Amino acid sequence: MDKIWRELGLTDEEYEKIISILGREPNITELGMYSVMWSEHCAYKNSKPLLKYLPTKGEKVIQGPGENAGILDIGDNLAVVMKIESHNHPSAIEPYQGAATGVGGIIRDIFTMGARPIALLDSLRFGIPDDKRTKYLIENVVAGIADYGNCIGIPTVGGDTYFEESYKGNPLVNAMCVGIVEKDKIKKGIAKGIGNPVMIVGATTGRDGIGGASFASQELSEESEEKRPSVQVGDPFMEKLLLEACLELFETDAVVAIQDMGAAGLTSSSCEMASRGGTGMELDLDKVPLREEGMTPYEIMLSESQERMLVVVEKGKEEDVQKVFKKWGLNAATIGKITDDGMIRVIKDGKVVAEVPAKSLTEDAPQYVREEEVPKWQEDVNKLDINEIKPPEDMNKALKDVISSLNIASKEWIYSQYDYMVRTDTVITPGMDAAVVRIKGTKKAVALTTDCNGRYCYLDPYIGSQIAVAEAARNLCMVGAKPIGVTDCLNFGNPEKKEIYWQLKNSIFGIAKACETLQIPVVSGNVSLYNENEEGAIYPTPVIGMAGLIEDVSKICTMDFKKERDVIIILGE
Amino acid sequence: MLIAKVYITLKKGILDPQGKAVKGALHSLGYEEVKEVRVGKYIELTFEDGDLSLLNDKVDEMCKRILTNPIIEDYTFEIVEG
Amino acid sequence: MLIAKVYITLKKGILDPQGKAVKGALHSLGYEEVKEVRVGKYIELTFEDGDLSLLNDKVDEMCKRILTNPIIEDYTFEIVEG
Amino acid sequence: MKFAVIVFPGSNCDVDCYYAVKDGLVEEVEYVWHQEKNLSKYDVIMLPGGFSYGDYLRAGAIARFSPVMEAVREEAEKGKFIIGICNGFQILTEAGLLPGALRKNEGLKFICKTVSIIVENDKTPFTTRLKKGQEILLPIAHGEGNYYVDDKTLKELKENNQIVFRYKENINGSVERIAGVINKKGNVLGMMPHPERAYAPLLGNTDGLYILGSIVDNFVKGGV
Ligand SMILES: Nc1ncnc2c1ncn2[C@@H]1O[C@H](COP(=O)(O)OP(=O)(O)O)[C@@H](O)[C@H]1O
Repeated sequence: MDKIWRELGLTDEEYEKIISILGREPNITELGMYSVMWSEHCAYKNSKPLLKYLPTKGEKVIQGPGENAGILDIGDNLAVVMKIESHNHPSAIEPYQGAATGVGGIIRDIFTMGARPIALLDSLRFGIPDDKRTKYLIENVVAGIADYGNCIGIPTVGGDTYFEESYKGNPLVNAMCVGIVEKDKIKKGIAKGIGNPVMIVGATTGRDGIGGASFASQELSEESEEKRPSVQVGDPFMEKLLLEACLELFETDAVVAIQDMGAAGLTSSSCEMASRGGTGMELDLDKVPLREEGMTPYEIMLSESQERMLVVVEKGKEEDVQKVFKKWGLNAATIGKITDDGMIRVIKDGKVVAEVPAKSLTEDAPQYVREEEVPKWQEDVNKLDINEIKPPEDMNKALKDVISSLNIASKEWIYSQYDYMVRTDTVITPGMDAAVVRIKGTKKAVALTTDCNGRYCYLDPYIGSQIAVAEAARNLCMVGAKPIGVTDCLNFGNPEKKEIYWQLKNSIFGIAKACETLQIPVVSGNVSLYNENEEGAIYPTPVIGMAGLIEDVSKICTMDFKKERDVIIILGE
Repeated sequence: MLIAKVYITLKKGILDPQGKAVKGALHSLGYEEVKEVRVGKYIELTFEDGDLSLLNDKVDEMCKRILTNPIIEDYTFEIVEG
Repeated sequence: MLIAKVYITLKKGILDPQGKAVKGALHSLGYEEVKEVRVGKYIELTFEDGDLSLLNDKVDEMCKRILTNPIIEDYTFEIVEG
Repeated sequence: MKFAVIVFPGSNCDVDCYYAVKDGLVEEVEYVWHQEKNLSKYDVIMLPGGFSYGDYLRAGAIARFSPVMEAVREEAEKGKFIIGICNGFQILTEAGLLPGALRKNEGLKFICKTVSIIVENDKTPFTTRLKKGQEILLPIAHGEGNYYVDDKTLKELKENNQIVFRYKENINGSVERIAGVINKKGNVLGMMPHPERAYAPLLGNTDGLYILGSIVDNFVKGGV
């Protein structure tokens, strides 16, 4: 086929760059690996130059952006692990499985770091639910999140939900997970120790979601219906076993490094781990437990089958790993080893079928600083003069209208489908400003929230994003917590369009400014671009997930009025 | 009375966690001879008597529009006298 | 290869909320002619070739022991060449 | 006295049970892996909530074949106290240790909230801290809690006073709003609501201790 790289979402220049790295034309497997690793989803090629403006340092920060999740020190040898991630594109196509696997993915990011996941949150955006498709999306996204979180037994304690026309064709499904880890047991994805075996554990590998990462980096169109990868199906039961097995495994000293296989599967986990460790990796695909027959190297390297992990094991301790996984009824297969030459070398049927420098897949990914332009609509949408609005005549009706409007009304019909109590640590349940999850065996608790009003960000991305950060921080303070860290999910349209790039940039600047002012570092995050279809882009939606620390859980505060004759005071202006 | 029996299965290649779990259970009970298990849905639609070939098209349409999720599921159906 | 196709339905008289929901959905789309909907399970078990009548008994046993709950469910099955 | 909390693959309220006993009752408690074949050293056996085997096929359908279930049956016959909560209840019905079956909620959705439960039988070793007709608040969290029994069995349940709890309101479609039943012998209780999630003031609810505490009271008196 002619110019096949274009089919895979690579530009001609990017293809030339691959040739110059390899000194030859890539074969199809190699091309596939570059195409996913250099996609926006994996490489952040449009956003990385902007993300560096976010403040990521602070005295509590143990791990900032760059790993599977961010880590914050909360004292007493404990740390909070947190991350948010989008699963917008898959959810637009298959809402139930898309949302479910989004939850599954973010949970893996947390326990990969050695942490026990203690809470989930979900941030959802839909169109106005007056048509069948939107209702279908809402029902199924909520059911997908519920079924996955409930089954695996991690409480879904909060989130936020907005309905707005701009999300109609591009619903947003952002899932956040938070875990607790003992500081000295943190695990990372840094592949070290030449000769150490590499194992794949968990589920078998099938043809699911091949090319999902590059798919998530394109606008949705009629055509994408055709191109869409075969849908990944979540298996929360399998992930529950994987979670318990991994945490049990971490109690042994067998694990050198571990990373979950999310987008771009084996390709991303192998090259990212090798690249961080300054090592290489040799992988024998004949040893990968497959679910389907006749899978090609391309398919195996790009498969996004869920509930799998790549583990680098201390040499000679493979048996220990086998033993733990056998107890939980899971696969654990040695599929390769760490090498010293910095190459990802893929072998199938005894032959090398791909050989590329690990770092070229990660660090050499192209970065683009795009052109920006203030959108033409900006002036129009900001014309409103508040003084021109007459006060409503019937205040009672106005109040009713407000509290019954979609975005203000209670979201209990959503969160009552989520088991928010399992593990019996949820001391403030959904319905308040922020959820509070205690840490058993200590007096501490963490408070959690997600916030973002996309309308404000549309009107002014810089100010709107600051408002999102400020709202999250306020929500945490209201329950008695001190905000300690942010994980952000930047949902925007197509950054190749100047107006969208302008929004993205100003939004990031806004978050940065607010976080600096409030001294809350950003420790992890996710970028989801191309949330746009023929009818236009979504409102810029930089969802802010925030964690706060409560030193003494007996001092929390809830928002209900407690008793008669208590005095009500309004603080602030 | 006519009854349309609709059989819905997951598409080939789509992971079937239920089938996997059931297969595991059957094996552990000693039914090792079971090579594969797929779990799907079975839907019965009851109609008054009517034109069979018209009904055929109708049921097909229902399958496509609402009974199945064409992204992950395949279906077949038959119509029998009830 | 032999394939056992197992059809599981809720017993007559047991309320089927899923069926009710599907019926409601069909009616709201204008398929008023659907009188009743029952939603059940469809399970495919794949075997190597073997003695059909032996297999018949085996599958029946599996249905009774694990595939169905006799308190609320009925089943039928057939075995076909695959 | 010593409690066992059985852990099936996919159990997830094992933790809830464990801490309710350890911190709520301040009694001894251990997790027991589902492969265990001998439960004789435990005084009370708890089958926790969760999604054993993903609840694939039917809730509790696969777990009931776990090796530990033979031991549960033996201890049940000996008269030991056994309590199945949520998924544990589903497993006990699938195993035939309790009558009836649990179907999908009538509304087809998972429901998580705290609801009013009415005590129907205060003579069981699980309810002596309660009064017949008393209303308590307990969390529920289930997708398949819609209890079913046929008319004949229902009649038997009533005759033998085996209905222990009812929901105040019909929340999931259960026959006669039944939320919990006990076996004829009176030592095996199954219930959908979660007493083990209501054991601490910090959680805003301690009503679960009426039930868990009754077990302790009655054990001290020598059991059934
Ligand atoms: N998708 C959701 N999942 C879980 N909880 C949600 C979701 N949407 C809203 N909530 C919960 O509903 C409550 C109100 O949410 P929200 O309207 O965002 O509050 P506010 O704007 O007052 O901060 C919060 O407790 C929040 O966690």
